[in-house]
Amino acid sequence: MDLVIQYGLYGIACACIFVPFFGFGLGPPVVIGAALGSFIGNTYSLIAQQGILKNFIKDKKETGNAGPILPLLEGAQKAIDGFENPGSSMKVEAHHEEGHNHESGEHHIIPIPVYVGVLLILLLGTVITVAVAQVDFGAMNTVIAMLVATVKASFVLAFFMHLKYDNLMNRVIFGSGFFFLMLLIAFSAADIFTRASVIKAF
Amino acid sequence: MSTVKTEDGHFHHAHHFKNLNHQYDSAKQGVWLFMVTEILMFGGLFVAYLIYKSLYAPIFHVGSSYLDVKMGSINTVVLITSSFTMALGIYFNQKNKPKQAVIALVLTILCALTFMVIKYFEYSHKIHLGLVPGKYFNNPEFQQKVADFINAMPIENLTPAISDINNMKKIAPLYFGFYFVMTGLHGFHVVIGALLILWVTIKTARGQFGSEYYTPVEGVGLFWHIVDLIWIYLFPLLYLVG
Amino acid sequence: MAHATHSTATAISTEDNYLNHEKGIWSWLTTVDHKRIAVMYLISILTFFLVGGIFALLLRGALFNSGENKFWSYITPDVYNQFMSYHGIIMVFMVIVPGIPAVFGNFLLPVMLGAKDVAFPRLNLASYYVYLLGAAIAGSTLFLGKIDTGWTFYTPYSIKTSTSVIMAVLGAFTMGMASILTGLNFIVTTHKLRAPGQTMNKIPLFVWAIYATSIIQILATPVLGITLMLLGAERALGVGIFDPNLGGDPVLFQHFFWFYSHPAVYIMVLPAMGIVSELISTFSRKTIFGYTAIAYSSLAIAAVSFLVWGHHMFVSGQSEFAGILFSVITMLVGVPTAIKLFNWISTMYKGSVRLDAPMLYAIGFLFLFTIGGLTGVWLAATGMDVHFHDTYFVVAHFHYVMVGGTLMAFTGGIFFWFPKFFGKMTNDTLGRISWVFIFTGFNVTFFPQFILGAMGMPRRYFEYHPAYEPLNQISTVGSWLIGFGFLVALAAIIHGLVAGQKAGANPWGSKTLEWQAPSPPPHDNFPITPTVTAGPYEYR
Amino acid sequence: MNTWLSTFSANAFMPIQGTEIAGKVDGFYAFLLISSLISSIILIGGMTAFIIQYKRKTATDKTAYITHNTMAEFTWSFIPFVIMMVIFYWGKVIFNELRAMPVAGEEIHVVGVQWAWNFKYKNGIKQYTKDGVTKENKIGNVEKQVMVVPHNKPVKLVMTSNDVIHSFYVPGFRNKQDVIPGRYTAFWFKADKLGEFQVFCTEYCGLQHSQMPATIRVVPEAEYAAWLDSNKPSAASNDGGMSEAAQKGVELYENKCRSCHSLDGSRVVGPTWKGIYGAKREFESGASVNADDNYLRESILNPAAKIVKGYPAAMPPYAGQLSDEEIESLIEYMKTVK
Repeated sequence: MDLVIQYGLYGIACACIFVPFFGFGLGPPVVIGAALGSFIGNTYSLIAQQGILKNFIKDKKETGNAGPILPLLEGAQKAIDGFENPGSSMKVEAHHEEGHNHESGEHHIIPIPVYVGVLLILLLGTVITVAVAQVDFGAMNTVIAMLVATVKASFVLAFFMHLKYDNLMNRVIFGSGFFFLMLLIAFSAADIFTRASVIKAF
Repeated sequence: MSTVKTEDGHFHHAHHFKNLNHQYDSAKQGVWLFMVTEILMFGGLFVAYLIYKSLYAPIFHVGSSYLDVKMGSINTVVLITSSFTMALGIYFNQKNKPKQAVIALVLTILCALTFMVIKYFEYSHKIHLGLVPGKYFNNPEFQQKVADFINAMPIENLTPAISDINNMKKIAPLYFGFYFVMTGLHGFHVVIGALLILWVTIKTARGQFGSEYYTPVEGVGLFWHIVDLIWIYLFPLLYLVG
Repeated sequence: MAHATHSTATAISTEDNYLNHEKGIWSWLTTVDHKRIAVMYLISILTFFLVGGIFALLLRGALFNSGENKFWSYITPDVYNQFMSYHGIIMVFMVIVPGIPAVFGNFLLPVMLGAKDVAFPRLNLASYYVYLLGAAIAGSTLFLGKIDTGWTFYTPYSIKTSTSVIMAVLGAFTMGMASILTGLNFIVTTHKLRAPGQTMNKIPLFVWAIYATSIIQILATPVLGITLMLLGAERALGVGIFDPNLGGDPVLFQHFFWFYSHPAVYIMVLPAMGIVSELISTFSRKTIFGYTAIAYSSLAIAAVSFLVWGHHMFVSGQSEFAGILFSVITMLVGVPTAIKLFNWISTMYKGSVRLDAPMLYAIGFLFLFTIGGLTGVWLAATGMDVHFHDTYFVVAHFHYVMVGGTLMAFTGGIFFWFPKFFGKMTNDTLGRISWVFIFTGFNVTFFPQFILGAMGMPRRYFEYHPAYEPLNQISTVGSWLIGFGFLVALAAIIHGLVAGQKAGANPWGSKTLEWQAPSPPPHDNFPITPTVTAGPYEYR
Repeated sequence: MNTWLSTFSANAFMPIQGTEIAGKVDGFYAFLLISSLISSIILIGGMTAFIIQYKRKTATDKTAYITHNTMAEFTWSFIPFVIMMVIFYWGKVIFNELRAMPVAGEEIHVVGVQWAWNFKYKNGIKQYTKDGVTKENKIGNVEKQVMVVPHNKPVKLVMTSNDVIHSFYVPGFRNKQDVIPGRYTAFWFKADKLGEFQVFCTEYCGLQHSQMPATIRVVPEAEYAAWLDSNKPSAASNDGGMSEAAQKGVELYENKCRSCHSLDGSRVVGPTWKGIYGAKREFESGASVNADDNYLRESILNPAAKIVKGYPAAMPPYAGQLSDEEIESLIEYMKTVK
């Protein structure tokens, strides 16, 4: 359940950041898309991290009831394992189990090199933002700029603000801020960009 | 947070908490809740900004060309660096190294001051040019540029809202309304943040924190990172995206 | 006995309690004891309520007749508009929004959770002073420049008027700040300071209600803050975000404003629902029916309340699509509200109902809130609301919910927890008399306003069509009854303070944790930290 | 006295129905009324019955221990849900009809000002309030601004405001729409009853919010055509030898100033403009000055600077809202008001 909330919040936060930039005309499809995306993300996380698929395959094998799709499923599981295991630095989400241990345990101390690394990434991000802005991609300019800003922001949140090592509640709290912000923007936009234009006949 | 350091060098938690860790977790949750309110408060401004930007794109395009990207970029770097030193300030407190912690925190304050000085130069330049919010706006050149920009746009890109050039000239100061309100509110937070950091610096220097108890540093740090976070979004929105 | 582990509490002498723990006015002003802060809130809020009530009586007096000869010639149109605004601002920002959370929440939340104090006691005191400061700033406009925008501060009128809007919004902003700090404190307290054994499904329903309220306070109030700040900037600098002259959209102001102010309606009424849950269970001496349903419906109301603000704007020029969208979501709020009503009534089924003064107020709440809630459904239906919007129908509806709901519960709560607050009983007869006057007066005042609204009388009118006169006169007479009723209630409180009988720890035979502490509770609430082994409503 | 208030239709307390949609709204109203009555009888009746039946008899009464009943809870959340969806849908259908603008039909422009309604017809007829609303001149016995409309023909109103938000409300038509500065909103009706219908402003708009009188007079179509013809402004009527600037001033006066400043010497909110140019002005501060261009300009831009004795400081500053040229033309116009 924790995972569902976790991934749901990430999906929602992403939607909240991207909806305005894809244009409000596209708003509803994007919102639906984001909802679907986060749903898929949730399902994936359940399969990947709680080993549902693994158990299913094991179960099937044990009962000897293996159908023709079993090899397919096994392939999928392998792909998931391959994706999950390498120590990718971007996978902020993968570490939430640790959060629970912190309620009573020692505070997590992030070593200085990590901080330096994050600083360098942030500076690099700034350079990219400015550099990209000099090139005209049309409407994509905003999208790229916000994308880079979001990446920078998530580094600040994850490492400087220790959210990566924090407990679930604090993450839910912070995510809810973004979620309700999205509500404000989505519903205001739902009004402002669907108004009928009144034309004078004389 | 009524924690006191006793003579034997240990910290006592307030009477209604079970232990120091319990108190630390509670305090941190409180700070995070407050951060949510900060996000939502600035969020209101972002919502308004995005709505008007999509309604009156030309004003925002021309407006952003009036801002100095160089100064904005320097300020971004300064704030990011300050976030880094703030994180170090917490780190050294966690490691029981008050001296280094004080250095890191003082550096943070210096960054905040640098930020405000640069902001001051930007502001005075704008005010000098009359590029200020509606009531005091006095820069016909800017309005003319908006009009020229719209005239140069291909006809199929014009919406009814922006094709009324006289009206667009009249409402052109809107961009600087946003600029001053958003950066002004942010600058106010920078000042408050700097004062709070000063407060924890003094407490650190007096040896009132250590690896057992550094909650105020952590809380102020979170606030400071939020200030940084907001600027990370403000900078491209105001200076770069036109 | 559900809380057998701490029954020793009652045996301990009540000599040392929070009231006499320290002496002197200074010890009160600098206290960090949540109970003392609650008492200070109670005094301030009752004072503001008195002021707001006087404004209400003056307004009703002025509306006694429609012609030139006003009931009281002092009230001219501009004075009327100012009084109307002050009545709204005082009652909303100073009385009903902070009311129940700041008084009963502060006093009872830690005790109900078995905690020694709220999570951040000093922040708690600070929020009280921030609240007072905000009230002072807003109140200063009474003497400097007045305010005539109504409590909604709609642009562009609030940009154009010559009254001191900046001071008023600054005051409201500051009080919003206090509201945020209180909410933050309560959330952390509920999360972190529950007694051993007290899981989230063993906390009293009042705590659930306050918890849901606090979530709304945290998430909605900042948006009000930025909105009011922008309005101030609009007047000072002309930034143009809400000023149509400068390209702004006044309807966007309404979106921002109602993004706070609609959830604020639930900030006002959810705690009242919490109180009613406690009252009905205690005075029926029966387990609350559907604990889980009531608890989660509080959260559901809190969540959905953020999605429905546009129903205040069906005719404001927002798009037809948005209107319909908000209408359908608004209907969803009705479901958890209906669940609560049915659950309360089912709690009385096969109970042992006793009509003491607090229970009478709870019954009054159910009666009036039912009417208020049902007419709310009318207003949520777009086609009907177009006719009713901004008429007296709306005025009647929200008074049924705010006064008939929140203030009824507030007064009932005062009578109920008075023994816990001060260790003395109130006179039950006086309490019942006050209820008769308030309840009757309320219906006499506001029921005719439904009819006036149906007949088309717009709200905020100083002068009205003569055809509306008879009903307005009935309404004014009713307002005097309410005023008298509240005076009697005040007399009951003062009588209780001065000459009330000494109360035991649990005079009503209630089961929630606060009644296991002595009356009044000692400085640390419980001599021994209690361990909770059963739910809060175990009447077996 | 108009008939719209004194006669009630079949539905309790609703004003007389002036349009077909009003009948539908009243049908919906009846449904809501009856369903709410039934609901309150269930809720309040149930409550009362329980209070009486389960009254506490002894101090040690035993009560039943019932914690919940899933079936009951589902029932009383699902049934209200269904009813509310029905109400929503019914309301939506009516709302769509109220907002579905007719393609053909008369179009009339409405401008809300503080505190009057101005109407303009296609052929140039302007129905502006004759005088500002004065104390003697209020709802009940006022000569109201009249919008004449044809019977049984759709009429579309295109509305805007000159200053703050107003709201155009016709109880007899069960319709209402806010009037917003800087934007147009629309309103339509097809009156199927002859007679007069009251218009109210329902969005709080300041001092005389309750005194924005107007009437919609529904006349047979032939009579309407005749009215249009006979009131058509002739080309030369508003010229009266005025300079072009002064004529512009007239327009501005109508939209911005008239509600507070009369032309005939009567007292409204602010001082009259009759003979204002060159007249001696006495101020609250005790000083006085002759009204020249500079004084008038200052008083428009920053009225609080000099307050004429005996009048409230109620005028908003117009700095930034009127161009220099517009102020010139207003002053030019003032010179002609003798």
